[in-house]
Amino acid sequence: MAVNWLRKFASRSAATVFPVLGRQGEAALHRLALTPGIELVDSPRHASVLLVAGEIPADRFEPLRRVHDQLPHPFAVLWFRSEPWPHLEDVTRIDALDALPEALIAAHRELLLGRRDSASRILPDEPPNPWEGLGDFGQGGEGMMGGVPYGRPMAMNMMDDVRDGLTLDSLSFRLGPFYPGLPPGMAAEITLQGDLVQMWSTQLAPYPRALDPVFFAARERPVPIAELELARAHHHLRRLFSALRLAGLEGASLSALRLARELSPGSRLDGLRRRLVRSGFFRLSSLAGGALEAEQARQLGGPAARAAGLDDDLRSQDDGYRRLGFAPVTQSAGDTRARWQQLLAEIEQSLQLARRAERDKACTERMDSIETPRGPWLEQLPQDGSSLLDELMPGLEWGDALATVASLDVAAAERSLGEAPA
Amino acid sequence: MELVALLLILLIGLGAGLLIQWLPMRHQPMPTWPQRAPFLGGGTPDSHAWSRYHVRYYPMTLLLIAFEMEMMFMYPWAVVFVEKGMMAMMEMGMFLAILSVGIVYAWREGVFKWQ
Amino acid sequence: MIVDQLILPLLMVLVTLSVGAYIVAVLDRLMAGAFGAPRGGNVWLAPLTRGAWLLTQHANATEAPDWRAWRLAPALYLALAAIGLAVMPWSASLVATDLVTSVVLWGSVEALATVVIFLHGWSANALLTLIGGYRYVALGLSYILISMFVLIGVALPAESLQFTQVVASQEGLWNVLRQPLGLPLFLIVGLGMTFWGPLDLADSTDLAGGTASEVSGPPRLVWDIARAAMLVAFSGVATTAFLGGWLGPWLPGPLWVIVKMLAVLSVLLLLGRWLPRLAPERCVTLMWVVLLPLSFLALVWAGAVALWE
Amino acid sequence: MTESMNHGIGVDIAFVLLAALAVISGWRVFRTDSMVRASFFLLVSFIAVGAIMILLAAEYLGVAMFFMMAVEMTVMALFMVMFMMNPAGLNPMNMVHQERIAIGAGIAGFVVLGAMALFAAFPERPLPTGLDPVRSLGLEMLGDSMLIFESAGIVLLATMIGVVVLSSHRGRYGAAAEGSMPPGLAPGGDPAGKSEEDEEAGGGHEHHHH
Repeated sequence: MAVNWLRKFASRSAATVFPVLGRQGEAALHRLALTPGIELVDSPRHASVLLVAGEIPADRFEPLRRVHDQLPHPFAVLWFRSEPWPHLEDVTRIDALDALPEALIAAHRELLLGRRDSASRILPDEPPNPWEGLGDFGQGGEGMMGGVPYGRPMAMNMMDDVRDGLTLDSLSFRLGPFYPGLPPGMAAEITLQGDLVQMWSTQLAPYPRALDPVFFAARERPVPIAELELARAHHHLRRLFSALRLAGLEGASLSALRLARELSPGSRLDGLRRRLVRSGFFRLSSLAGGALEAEQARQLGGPAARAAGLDDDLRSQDDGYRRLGFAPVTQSAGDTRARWQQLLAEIEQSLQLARRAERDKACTERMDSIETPRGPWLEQLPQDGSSLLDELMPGLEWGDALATVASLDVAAAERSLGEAPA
Repeated sequence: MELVALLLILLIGLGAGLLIQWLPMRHQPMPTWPQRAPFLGGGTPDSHAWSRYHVRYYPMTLLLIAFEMEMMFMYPWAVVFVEKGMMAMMEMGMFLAILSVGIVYAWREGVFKWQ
Repeated sequence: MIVDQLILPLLMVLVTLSVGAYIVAVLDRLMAGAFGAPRGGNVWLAPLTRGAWLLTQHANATEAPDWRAWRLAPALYLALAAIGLAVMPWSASLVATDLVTSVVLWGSVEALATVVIFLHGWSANALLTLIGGYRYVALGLSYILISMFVLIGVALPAESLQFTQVVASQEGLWNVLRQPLGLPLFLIVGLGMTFWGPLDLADSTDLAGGTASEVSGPPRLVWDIARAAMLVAFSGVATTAFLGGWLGPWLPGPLWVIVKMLAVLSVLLLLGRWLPRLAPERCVTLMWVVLLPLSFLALVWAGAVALWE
Repeated sequence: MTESMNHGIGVDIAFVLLAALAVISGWRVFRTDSMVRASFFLLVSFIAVGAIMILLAAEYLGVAMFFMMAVEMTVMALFMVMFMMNPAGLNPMNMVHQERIAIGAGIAGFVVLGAMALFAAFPERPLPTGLDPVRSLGLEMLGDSMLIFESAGIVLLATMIGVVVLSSHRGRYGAAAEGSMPPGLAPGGDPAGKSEEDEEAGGGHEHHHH
């Protein structure tokens, strides 16, 4: 009886959702972040609902099984625009974005009221290595460091630290592809000593990021610059959202998202910028490091290159833009801090251009070269640049490393899945 | 009596903390092994996390021990400060000045940065 | 006599602990709303329903944790918060433990909090929790000196290490005015002790929840309560040391204490929502190179003022 | 607790319990495999001793013990984990070495201290009423012991500088592993303060440690 009452009461709590993102699943994330009554959490241990948003490629099934089994009992699983695995019992699939928040809240409530069974585990209940009864004391270990005590070997290392040369243990692990601090779909094999990255090798590239259809239209016909620039600002603002969330500025991150949602030529960035400057984001946060060299910057292109001092911007070759008085903005430092300053400046510039373009009814004139928010698009769309991180990460502290990843738009660009390819 | 109250408060705080955990957890089964694997966003570790962890701020901790040792002298000093007046002020000024030299030197050598 | 000296203080501490933790949760939700991250739902009910949810969720385990330390750490943190509340006076006579050296005892609560938070991160035997624990030690070992300096500063005019005497010495002028640097520095210590907001190095988002990233269900509930309770205990001590404790016109002493504690809590939660999380390395440098010299200065100022008076 | 000479039975019970806690947690230090546990068992032992000191009316020293030991044991745990193989004791191991000498020394120490406690004639000197141990400690520091106090400051400064020299990898003029050479006195000149001998053995700094 008492338990029943407790569960009834608990069912009124916010639905705690751990999102596992598939291709172009970010739309669901951005929607849910702005929905009251839903709390997006960073660890599956803090969640009651696992949301699989977007189609998961087959090479990420195994990690998904692992995350699926890491939610504590009781938990529910929802598949959004994604085909549930056939062997699962009573799965819920949702396709309408508008129905998603309601479905999540309902799943959480039903779970707690006992009207819905907790999802069953997928993986067999076995330790990573058999250990029970093995070894010197039956704990699976041998001698001082040998064996697999409790199912895992102990860390042992003879590699000198990259900074002070001490030979202490390093920890190697694979992170992602569903780690909320990394771009969706990205996985890397990382070696740490202390909290400093010693080695980083990107194993799975992040999912290509959907470009707004207007960029594809611009390859075929002149499009209004206002529309193009708003799409650009929209793209940047959504990246700002994840970075600010990572930096612990939840309120500001949501304002960025809200600004993106209600974006119009009349929108102003001043409020958000003032808020970031006054909160000391540029001075206090983990923004040191991640400086790109000229060659790296050129390869990556886009705002990251301009933050490193290159003034490459295909928009300056377009007469439509030239008439609006466009000139690329640049920073010089090329590090994480400079990239955020650059991004803010570019959003402001885009909004300004959009205002002017709307007034002048300006349209693009060149169709063979488009500057996308991710970088230049000449013959082909901007390609994946995540291998760049392998050079950039070693030597960075964990917080700086993740902030650097967030500040670099390394994912390839692709057509939004909603529209048919031309 | 005060000490008894303090002890009771300590024990009740500790007991409450343990009870809130223990009562609901009595009947819970042990989670499965896959659930017990550390969360790495779907990734896996090569080894246990416990290791010879490279603490990047180790010189700072040693500096702190030296500093803290002398700070403990300052509590009794604070009590007689007003009574002793200028003399106490001078003595502590000297003491702090000596130690500030240590901090400045450590800062110049980059001790407060991650090694 | 038993009722006066034992039962009453005990009840007081327990009530403050539970009600205070609840109020922290409510206030933080209000702040979140004001800073553009509204949570939805009833502000007054949400902390309770969340607590109920955590009670029904199963506790997580890791592969080979240090079981005892892992379960003890949240309870110990709660017990430390209770001790903090025990040394804080509600009026000249109403105080659970009026130890002669209660200022130093509070200092040791700060130091032991570092131990407990480290233990919480260490004992799970998982990478992200481990990094969180170690990061916190860097912070915990840095703020402790600042805290010692500013608290010695308030002990100077009181000529005592007893919190009741510290309040009594503020009869003429509160320490917040007499030692203007003290309270701001001490507030930073408070954010550090509870790893709140900008100083949330232990349970941060880049570590997917840090020391708490492997914790679910009841242990997580205790951890959250303890953290909020520690914030309450801290606000009590800040009130005592800088805001004149029970002193004030019209209202009875304990009521003044509550009002002032709420004010301190609001400021702390506001800072928590306003500022970004500090980079750990930058945080250590900031503490030692900027804030420690400032706390030197605060002490010298306090000494000069105490002599001049 | 200033009336501790005519204390009640409660103080005796508390003393026995705390003493037992101190001894048992001290014993556990050597019986656990985890360096972190060992450090914090030692902390518990010290806290019990600190509480006993409070019972002995040394309120400041007792509480200071909590404070100091909390910080010190944390730092000890950090370093023990850093430098010991198998720091968490995932594989059980023997934490005791040279047992025979240790047992002998332990017994000898116990006998000597026990004999002192039993046979020494302690002076009958009740605490003066109104004694304030913290205040008297402070007066002592500003009185007769001032020289000791100030020399402690110098010693601690020497400690701090020693710590920095020995442990800081990052020198003022760059990383120690890369030579950490000061700039020249004249622009582009030889590094300042570098003797002829050093110059010849210049490669010594780049030696790679294993």
